[in-house]
Amino acid sequence: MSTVDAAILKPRKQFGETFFGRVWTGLTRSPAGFAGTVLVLGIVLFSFVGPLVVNQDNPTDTTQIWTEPSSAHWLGTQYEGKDTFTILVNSGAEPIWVGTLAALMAVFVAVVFGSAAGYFRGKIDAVLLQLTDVTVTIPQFLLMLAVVAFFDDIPAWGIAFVVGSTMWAFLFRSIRAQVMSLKEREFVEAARLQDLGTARIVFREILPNMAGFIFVNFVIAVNQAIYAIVGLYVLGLMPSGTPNWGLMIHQSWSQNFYLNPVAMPFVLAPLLMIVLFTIGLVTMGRGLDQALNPRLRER
Amino acid sequence: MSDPILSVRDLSIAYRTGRKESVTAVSGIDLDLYEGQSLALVGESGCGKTTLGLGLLRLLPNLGEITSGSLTYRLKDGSRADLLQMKKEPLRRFRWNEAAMVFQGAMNAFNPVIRIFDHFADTLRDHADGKKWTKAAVEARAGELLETVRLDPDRVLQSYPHELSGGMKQRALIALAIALDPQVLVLDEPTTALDLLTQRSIVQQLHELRKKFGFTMVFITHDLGLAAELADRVATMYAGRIIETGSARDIFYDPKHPYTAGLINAVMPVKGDRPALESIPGYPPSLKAMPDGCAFNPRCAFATDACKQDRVPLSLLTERPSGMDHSVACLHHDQVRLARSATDQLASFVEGESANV
Amino acid sequence: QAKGSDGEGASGKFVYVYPFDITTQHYNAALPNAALLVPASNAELFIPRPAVLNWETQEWIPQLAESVDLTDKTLTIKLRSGIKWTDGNPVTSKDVKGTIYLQKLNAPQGTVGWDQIESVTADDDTTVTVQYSAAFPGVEHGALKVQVLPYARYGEWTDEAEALVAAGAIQGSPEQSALAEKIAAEDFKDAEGGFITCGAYKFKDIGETVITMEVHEGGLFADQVKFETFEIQKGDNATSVQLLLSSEVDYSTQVLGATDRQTIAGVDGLKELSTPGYDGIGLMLNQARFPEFADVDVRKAFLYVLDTEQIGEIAKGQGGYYLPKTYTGLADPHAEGLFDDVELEFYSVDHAKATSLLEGAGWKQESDGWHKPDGSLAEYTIIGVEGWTDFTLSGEQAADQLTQFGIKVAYENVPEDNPWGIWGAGDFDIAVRQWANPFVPYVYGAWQMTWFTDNGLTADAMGMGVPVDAVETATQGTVNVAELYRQSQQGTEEEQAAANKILGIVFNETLPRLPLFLNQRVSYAVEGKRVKAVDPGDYELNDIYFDNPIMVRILEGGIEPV
Amino acid sequence: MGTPPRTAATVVRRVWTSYAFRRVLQSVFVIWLVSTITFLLMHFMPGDPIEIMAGRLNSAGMSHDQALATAQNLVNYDPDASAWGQYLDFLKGLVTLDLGNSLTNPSKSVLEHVMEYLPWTLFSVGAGVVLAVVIGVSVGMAMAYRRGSGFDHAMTSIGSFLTGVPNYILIAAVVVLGYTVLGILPFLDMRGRITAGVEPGFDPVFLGDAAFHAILPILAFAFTATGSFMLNMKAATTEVLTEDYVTVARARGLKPGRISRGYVGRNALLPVVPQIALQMGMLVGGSIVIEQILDYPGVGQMLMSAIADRDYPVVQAAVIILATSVVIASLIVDLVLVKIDPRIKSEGQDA
Amino acid sequence: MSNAPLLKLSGMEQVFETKKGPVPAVGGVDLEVKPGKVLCLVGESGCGKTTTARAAAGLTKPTAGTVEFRGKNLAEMTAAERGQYRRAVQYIHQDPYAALNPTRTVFSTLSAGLKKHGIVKNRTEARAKAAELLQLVDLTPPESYLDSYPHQLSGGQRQRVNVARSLALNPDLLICDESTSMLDVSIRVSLLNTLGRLRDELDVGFLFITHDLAVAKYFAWDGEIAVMYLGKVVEHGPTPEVIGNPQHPYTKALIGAVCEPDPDLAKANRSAEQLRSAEIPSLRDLPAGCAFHPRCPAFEPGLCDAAEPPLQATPSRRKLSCHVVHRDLQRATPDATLTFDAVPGSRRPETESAL
Ligand SMILES: Nc1ncnc2c1ncn2[C@@H]1O[C@H](COP(=O)(O)OP(=O)(O)OP(=O)(O)O)[C@@H](O)[C@H]1O
Ligand SMILES: Nc1ncnc2c1ncn2[C@@H]1O[C@H](COP(=O)(O)OP(=O)(O)OP(=O)(O)O)[C@@H](O)[C@H]1O
Ligand SMILES: [Mg+2]
Ligand SMILES: [Mg+2]
Repeated sequence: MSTVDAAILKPRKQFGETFFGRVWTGLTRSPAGFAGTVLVLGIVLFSFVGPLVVNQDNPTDTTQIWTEPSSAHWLGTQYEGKDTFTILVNSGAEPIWVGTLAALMAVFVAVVFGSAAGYFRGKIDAVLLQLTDVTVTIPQFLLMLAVVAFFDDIPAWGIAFVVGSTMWAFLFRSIRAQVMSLKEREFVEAARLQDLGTARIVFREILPNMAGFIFVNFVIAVNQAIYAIVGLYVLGLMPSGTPNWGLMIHQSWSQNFYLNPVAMPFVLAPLLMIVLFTIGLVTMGRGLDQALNPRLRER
Repeated sequence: MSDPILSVRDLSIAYRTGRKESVTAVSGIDLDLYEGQSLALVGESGCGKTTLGLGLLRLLPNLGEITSGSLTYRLKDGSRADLLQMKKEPLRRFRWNEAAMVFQGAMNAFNPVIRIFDHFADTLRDHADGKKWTKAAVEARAGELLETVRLDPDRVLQSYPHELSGGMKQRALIALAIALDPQVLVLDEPTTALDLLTQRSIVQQLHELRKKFGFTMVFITHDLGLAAELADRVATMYAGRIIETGSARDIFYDPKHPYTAGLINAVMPVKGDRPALESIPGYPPSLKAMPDGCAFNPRCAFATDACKQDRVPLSLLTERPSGMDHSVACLHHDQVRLARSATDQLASFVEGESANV
Repeated sequence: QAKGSDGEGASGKFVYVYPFDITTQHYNAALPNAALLVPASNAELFIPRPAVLNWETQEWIPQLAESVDLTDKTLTIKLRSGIKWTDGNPVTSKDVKGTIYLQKLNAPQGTVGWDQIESVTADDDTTVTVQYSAAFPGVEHGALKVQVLPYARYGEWTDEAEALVAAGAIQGSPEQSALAEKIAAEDFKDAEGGFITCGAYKFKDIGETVITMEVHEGGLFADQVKFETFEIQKGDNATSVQLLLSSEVDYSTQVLGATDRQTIAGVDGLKELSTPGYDGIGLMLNQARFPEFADVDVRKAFLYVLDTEQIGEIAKGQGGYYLPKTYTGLADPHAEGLFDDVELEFYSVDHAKATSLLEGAGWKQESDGWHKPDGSLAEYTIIGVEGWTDFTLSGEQAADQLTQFGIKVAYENVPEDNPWGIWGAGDFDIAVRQWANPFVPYVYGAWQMTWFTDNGLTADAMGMGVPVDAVETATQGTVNVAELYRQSQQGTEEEQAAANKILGIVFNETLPRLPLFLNQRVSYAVEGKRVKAVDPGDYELNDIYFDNPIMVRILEGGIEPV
Repeated sequence: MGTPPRTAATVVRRVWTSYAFRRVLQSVFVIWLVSTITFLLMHFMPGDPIEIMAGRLNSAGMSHDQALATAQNLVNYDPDASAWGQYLDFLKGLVTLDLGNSLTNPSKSVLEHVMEYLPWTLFSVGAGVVLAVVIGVSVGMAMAYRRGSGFDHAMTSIGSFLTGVPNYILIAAVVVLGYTVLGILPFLDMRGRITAGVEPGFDPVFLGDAAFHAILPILAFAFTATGSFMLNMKAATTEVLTEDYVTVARARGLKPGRISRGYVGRNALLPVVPQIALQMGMLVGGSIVIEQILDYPGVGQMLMSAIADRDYPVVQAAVIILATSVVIASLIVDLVLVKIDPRIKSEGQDA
Repeated sequence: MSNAPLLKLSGMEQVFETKKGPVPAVGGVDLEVKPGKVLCLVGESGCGKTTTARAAAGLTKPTAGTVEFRGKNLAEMTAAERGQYRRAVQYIHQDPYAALNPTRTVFSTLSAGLKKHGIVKNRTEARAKAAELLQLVDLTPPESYLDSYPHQLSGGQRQRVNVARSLALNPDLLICDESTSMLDVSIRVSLLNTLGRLRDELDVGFLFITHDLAVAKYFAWDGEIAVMYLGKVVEHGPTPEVIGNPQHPYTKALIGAVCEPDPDLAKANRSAEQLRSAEIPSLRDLPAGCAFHPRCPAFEPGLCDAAEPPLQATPSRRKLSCHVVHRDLQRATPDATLTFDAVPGSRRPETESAL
C-alpha cells in the first residue's frame, strides 16, 4: 500500500463533539445553562475565595449588637455584634464541599453498584434492588437523624457520607435500568462480538453513554445533598463549629431572630444564598441536560 | 369528472428547527385529484411524502407550518372549501368525515389505554351531528366495518390495541378510517412493517374497499411494488417537490426523470431473471443545504450548467384526461431511458399499448 | 355559667402563655410532669397547695390552708372550710393526707422533708397533722407545697400509698414500682367531670392552642379574683414573642433572648419584671482528670482571667444576668447579711494577679502558652450543650478569654439529650454548668449544687472529682463539707446559719465551681391592654417558676382588669 | 379453548403467580426489613431513655440519684433485657399490631400516640400533593401544548425554581417576608392545628379551619411537588403529543377536549402517577424539617422529640407506620397503574 | 478447501423459557455455509431467523444441537479457539444506528478490535488501517469520515461503517441480519453490491437474513435459500430454483404475495390464491402436524394435521417438508420437470383479458 495520506493520520479536532466539549457548549450556549453556571461559580467563588479576601478578624462587640447595614458592616451585625457579611462569606464553603462530597459519593456508589447490578444481573442485582427498596422507604431524614445521634462527634466528611448513603438509591435504580437497556443495545453486542473484554465494554462502551446522565444527576445530587445537610443544621442536630448557612437559619429560628425586623439581613442572607445556589444548580443541570441527553441530541 | 375533488396549488410546508431557522420540507406542490382516482406518492425516505400527506389534512405537528398555497376540497354537499381558510371547528368536522388518513405507524395509531370499541365510539360520537350513538349502535356500526376488513368484531372491539397483531391493527385502522364514509383517503405507508403475507391481504382488502366504496385515495409509499399494485396514477417526489407525475404505466414503463428512472432501475424484481442493478450515486440533499437549480443535479449523469441555475418546473409531456397527464421536471428528459433489459421489454410493450389509448 | 353570684368584681380576662400540648398531656395530676398545666406557674390558680412561700421573708402564705403551724416535730395544717372540688365534693383533710402519703411514697430516699415524715393524720375534716421524726426549719416544705389531689378520684391510690408507707415500702421497692406503673398508665382523658380542680379557676375550654379557665364558684379565692376568665395561650419562645408583639398576652414567663427583648421593646405598655435569680452559670473544672485543678490558686487564677461581665452580656444580654456581690456560691438574696463580718475575696478581672497565682503554683508561660508544673502544655476543652444558648455562648466566650490569656482552651458542644450523663460520669475537662440553685428556696440548695450534683465521687460516676469530706482551707482549717451540708439542711435555725456561713467562706476560698454570673429572672407583662397593672407586690423575690408572685397576687385580688 | 379445571392447586398457583399478590408479598418484606433496621438503629443509638428522663428531672431540681430513681419509675424500660428478646417481642408486637406503650407517657399505646399526630401530617402532605397534582398536571399539560411560548418559558423557570429550592427554605422565606417584613401573613393565628373551640368533625367549618392552620405546611409540601409534577407532566405530555395516536385522534376530528383528556392527558399521566407515591414518601420524610420550622404539631415534630427522649417504641412505631404508608402508597399506585394501563398486566406476566 | 463448510448448524434448537411457558423459537435446523457462498434465510417475522443467526454468531447457546465452525463444535472450543472463532465470524446488526456507539468516533469504533487483537501496533497504523477499511466500503475520502460521530452520518453511511467494522478482523464469515431492510432502494443496491464484492473477491461466506425475497434473490443468486416457518426450515435449495419454482405451499404464497413494480403484472396478480387464515399461530401453542396446515391452501385433513412432515430431499435439487408435495411427487413420474409456469404470475400474462 502506498504511503498513508497525512490527512488521515491527523484527527480532526472536534472539541464540540467530545464529552467536555458538549458540557462546555451546554453550559455556555444555552442562556439557562450559562446563567446557572455563572450563579454557581459566583457563589462558589464567594464562599471559597471570599474568606481569603475578607478580613477574618470579626470580634465579639457588645456595643455593636444588631446594627443596621452600613459601610462598615454591609449586612449589619448580629447578636454578638459580629459582622454579618463576614459570617456569610464564611458560611458557604462547608455546605458546598460537604454537599459535593456527598453527591460524589452517592453518584459513585450508584454508578458502581448500578452498573454491576445492571450488567451482571443475578444475585447481586436482586440483593441490591431489595436494598434500594428499603432505602427508598425509610425516610431520609430519619436515617440521618439516627446516624447523627449515633456518632455524637461527627466530622463534616462523615455527614457527607451519611447524606450520600441515603441518596444513592434513586440514582442506582436509573443507572441500573440504563445499563440494562444499554447492555442489550446492539453496539454493546457488537463490542462483545469483537471480543473486546468486559472491562472495556463497561467502561468505554456503556458508561460513556450515560456520562451526560450521570453528570446531570451529579448536579442534582449536589442540590439534594445541600437540601439534606442544611436541613440537619436547621434542625439543630449538627455541631455548631464552623459557620454555615444552615446554622444561620437554625439560629434565626431557634432564637427567634426571624421575628425581629432588624435581624432581617442575618435571617434572609442564608436563605437567599441557598435559593440562588440551588437555582443555579438546577438551571445548570437543565443546560447540561439539553447538551448531553442523547435523546434530545439525536433528534 | 371535470371538477377535481381536491386541488392543491403551490403548497409549501416548512418545519421550524430553531428560534429563527426553518427548513422547507415540501415546496410548490401543484396537484389535482379527481374522484375515484388512486394516486401513489413515491420517493426516497425523507423526501417529504408524509409531510405532504399530513399537509393535505392540515395535520402537521406543532413545528410544521404551511407557508404558502391553497388546498381546495369539494365537500360532500358539493360546495368547495379552502382548507387553509377553515376555522378550527369546521376543520374538525371536515376531518375524517370528508378526508381520512391511515398512518405510517399504524402500530401506534391507537390509544394504548382504551379499547378498540372506544375508538369507534369516540369517532362516531364526535361527528354525531345530533345523532345519539348508543353503545349498541356503535357496536353495530363498528361490527359492520370490521367485518368488511375481515376481522372478528366481537373479539376485536373488546381488545386493547396491544392485544392485536400488527396486521389486525392496520385493518382495524382502515375500518376506522371508513367509518364516516370519507370521500378522500390518505394512506401513509399502510403496509410497511407488516409481513409479506399480511401485506398482501391488506392490499387485497384495499382493492375490495375501493371497488365497494369508490373513494379517492392518496397512497404514500416508498415501495414501488405497492405503488404499482394500488395506484392508477403516480407522482414521484424528490427533495420536497413533485418531479414527475403520470399514469402508473407512464412512470413504470417510461420514466422521464433521471431520478425516477434510477429508482426503477434499483428495484429488484422477484420474478424473472436476476438483472445487474445499479444504484443512484450519492445521497439526497439535506433540506438545510439545497443545491441551486434542480435538486437532483449533483447526482445526475445528465446534469448541465443549466440544471444548476434555476428551479426546473414540471413540463407537460403527454396530455391525458382527469389529471393523468405525464409531466416531468427535467431539462434532459429526452435522454432518459430505463437501463434494465427486462423492463425494456415491458416498456416496448407498453409503448404499443399506449398508442391504442 | 360563671356569671353568677360570684360575678361581683370579676370581669375581663387575663392572658398567660405557656407551652402546653394537649395531645400528649393529660389530666392525671398524680403525674405532675405529664399533666396539663400542672407544672406551669399558673397551677396555683386551679390546683392549689396548702401554702406557698414568700421567698424574701421565708414565711408561708396560706392557700388551701387557713393556717399552718410547725411546732416541735408536728406540723398542723388547718384547712379553709367551704372550698369545693369541681365535682361538688368539699375539700377535706382526707384529700391532703392522701396526697402527702402518695408523695412521700414516691419521693426518692434522701429527700429532705419527706424522709422525716412519720405519719399524716386527718384529725377532722379540716385538720391535717404531719408528724416528723426530726424537725428543723424547712422540713415542712414538701408537705406544704404538695398540689392537693381529690380523694374522690385518687383515693384508691392514696390509700394504697398510705398502707405501703405504713408497711415500710420506699421508693424503688417492688410495691412502690407497681403502684407507680399503675398510676402512670392512667390519663383520665375520658374521665367524667374532666379535670377535677378546687382552685379559683376551672377549665372551661381546652383547645389545642388556647385553654380557657373560668372562675370556679366555690373554689379557693374565687371570691377574691378580679378576672372572669383566665386564658392560657399555647406558646414557646417564638410564639410568646409574637403574642407580646401583638399585645395578645398579659404575662409571659418565657426566657427570652437579647434579640427577642429587642424585638418586643416597642410594645405599648410592656413591662419587664426582673428579679434576681437564685442560680447562675459557672464552670466545673474536672479535678479527677486534671490534678492541677486541685490547686486552689489555679482555680482562682482562672476566675481572675475571666471577664464575667462580658460573658454575661453576650450570653444573656443586658438585664438578663447580674454579677454576684460575694463569691460565696450563693445568690445575692441568700448571701445577704450572712457574710457582713468576714473578709471575702472578690474576683474581678485581674490578669496580673492570675499570672502571679499561676506562677506561684509552678506554671510557666512560654511562647506556645502556659505550661503546667510538670512541664506539659496546659490544654483543655470546655463543653457546653447544643441548643442551650446561654451555656453555649458562655462556654465560647470563656474559652476565648482563657485562650487569649495564653491557656489553650477549645470549646465544644455536647448533644442536649443527656449532658447530665456526661457531667455525672466526669467525661469532660471543663464544663459549663449551673451554680447555686433556683429550685430550692433555702440556702442548702446552693451547697447541693456546688458540692454534690455532678460530683458523685464513685468509680463509675466520678463527676468533677472535688473532695467533700476533708477540704483544706486557710481560715477554717480542714472542714467536712458533707457534714456541714447536712447541718445546713437539718440543723436548727442557728446551726443552719452557722453552717451556711462556713460553707460560703470555704466556697470563696476554694472555688469548687467557678461562678461566672447569676441569672436575672425576667418576665414580661403588657399593662393597660386588659390588665391595669401587673405587679408582684410583696413577693418581689419569689422565683417566677416556683411560687410565682403574679399568680399569688391574682389570687389575692391584687391584679385587676383595666 | 375452554377454561382449565379449577382445582385448589390451580387456584393457589394463580394467586401465587398473580402480580398483585407478589407485589403485596414484596411490600410485606420491605416493611419487615425497614422495621428491623429501625429496631437496630434505635437500639444501637447511644443514650438511654431513663437517663434522659432523669436528666429532665435533674434539671428540675432533683439530685442525680434521686432523679434516676424517679425516672426508673416513670419510664417503663428495662435496659438489661437482651436485644434478641426485645427483638422477638417487637416482632410479635408488629404482627399483633401491639407495639407497646410510650416510654415517657405510658398511659397511651404508641399507636394511639402516633395517631394523634399522623393524621395531621398526612392531611397536610395529602392536601399539598393533591394541590400539587392539580396545579402541576394542568399547568404541565398547558406548557406542553404551548411549548416554546412565553408561558412555557415562565412556567419552566417557576417549575425548576420550585423543584430546586428546598421547600423549607421557601416556606421560611414566606414566613419571614409575609409575617415579619410585610405583616400580611396571620402567622400567629395559624398556630397549631385548629382554632380553639372548633369541634372536630367532617363538616366544612372544621375542615376549613384545619386547612387554614395547615396552609403553610400544605404550601411547603406543595411547592416541591408542584414543580416536579409540572416538569414531569410537561415532559410526558410533550412526548405523548408526538405519538401517532394523538395525530390520528386529531385526524379523526375528535373534539379537542376529548383529545386532551382521553388521549393526551390519560397517557401522559401514566408516568406521572408513580411520581405521586414517590413524592408522598419524600414529603412525609421531609415533614420533619417543615414541621420544625413552622412549629406544626405533626408526626415529624413528634418524631424529633421522641428521638430526643429515646422513646424507642414511639420512634419505631412512627417509622414503621411511615414506611408502611409509603409502601402502601406505592403499592396502590402500582395496582392502580395496572388498572389504568392495560399494557402492564401482560408485561408483568411476560417478563 | 473451499467446499468444507465454514459454519454448520445441526439440529439446532432454541427454546426460550418465559413465564407463560417455553417458546421454541427454533426447532431443529440444519444449515451449512461455505466460503464465498451465500446462504439466505427468509421467512415471516418471528419465524426464528434472528434467533438462528444469533446462535450461529455465538451470542446465545442453543438449547439443543450444535454449531460448528470449521468442523469444531462451538460448545467444546478452548478459549483460544473461541477467540479465533470470534474474530472469524462477524455479525452485522439490523439497525445501523443502534449498532454504533453514539459516543465513539468512526475511528474509535473501527480501531477498538484492531488494537485489542494486536492487528495494529500504534495509532498511525490504526488510522491507516481504518482508512483502508472505509475505502473498502466506499466511504471516500476516509479522512472525512474517520473522526465523525454516528449521528453525523446518514443511514447508508452508518450501515457501511458497520460493515467496515465487521471486516476489520478479516472475517471468514459474515452474518447479516436484515442488513438492508431499513435502507432506500438505491442505497440498498449499492450496499449489496459492496457485500457482493467481498463475497466474490475475498471469499467471505455469508449467512444472510432477510424477509425480502427480492433481496434474497439478488444477493444469493449463486447460493442457497432456506425458507423458515415457525422455527423450522420448510424449503431449502439453490436460489434460482426456490424463487423461480417454489414448491412448498408456504414459499409459493410468499412469492405470490410479492408486489412487483409493474402495474400490468400487478393487475394480473390480484386473483392470487388466498391463504386459509391470515393468523400466524403462536409458538407456544403450535398446531399439531405440519405447523402451516391451518393456513395452507393445499391442506388435506388427516394427512397434514397428523404428523410433522420431515425435511426431505426432492429430485428438484432441494429439500422440502410438505406431506402433500411429497405424496404427489411419489405418485407422479419421478422425473417430472417443473417449469416456471408453476409459479403464479411469474410471467406476464399472455392474454390481455385482464385489461
Ligand atoms: N417535526 C419535524 N421537524 C423538522 N424536520 C422534520 C420534521 N418532520 C419531518 N422533518 C423533515 O422533513 C423532511 C420530510 O419528512 P417526511 O417525514 O415527510 O419524509 P417521508 O418522505 O415521509 O420519509 P419516510 O419515507 O422516511 O417516511 C425530512 O427531511 C425530515 O427530516
Ligand atoms: N429472548 C427471548 N425470549 C422469549 N422469546 C423470544 C426471545 N427472542 C425471540 N423470541 C421469540 O422467538 C421467536 C423468533 O424470534 P426471532 O427474533 O428469531 O424472529 P425473526 O425471524 O428474526 O423475526 P423478524 O423478522 O421479526 O426479525 C419470536 O416469536 C420471538 O418472540
Ligand atoms: Mg413518511
Ligand atoms: Mg429478526
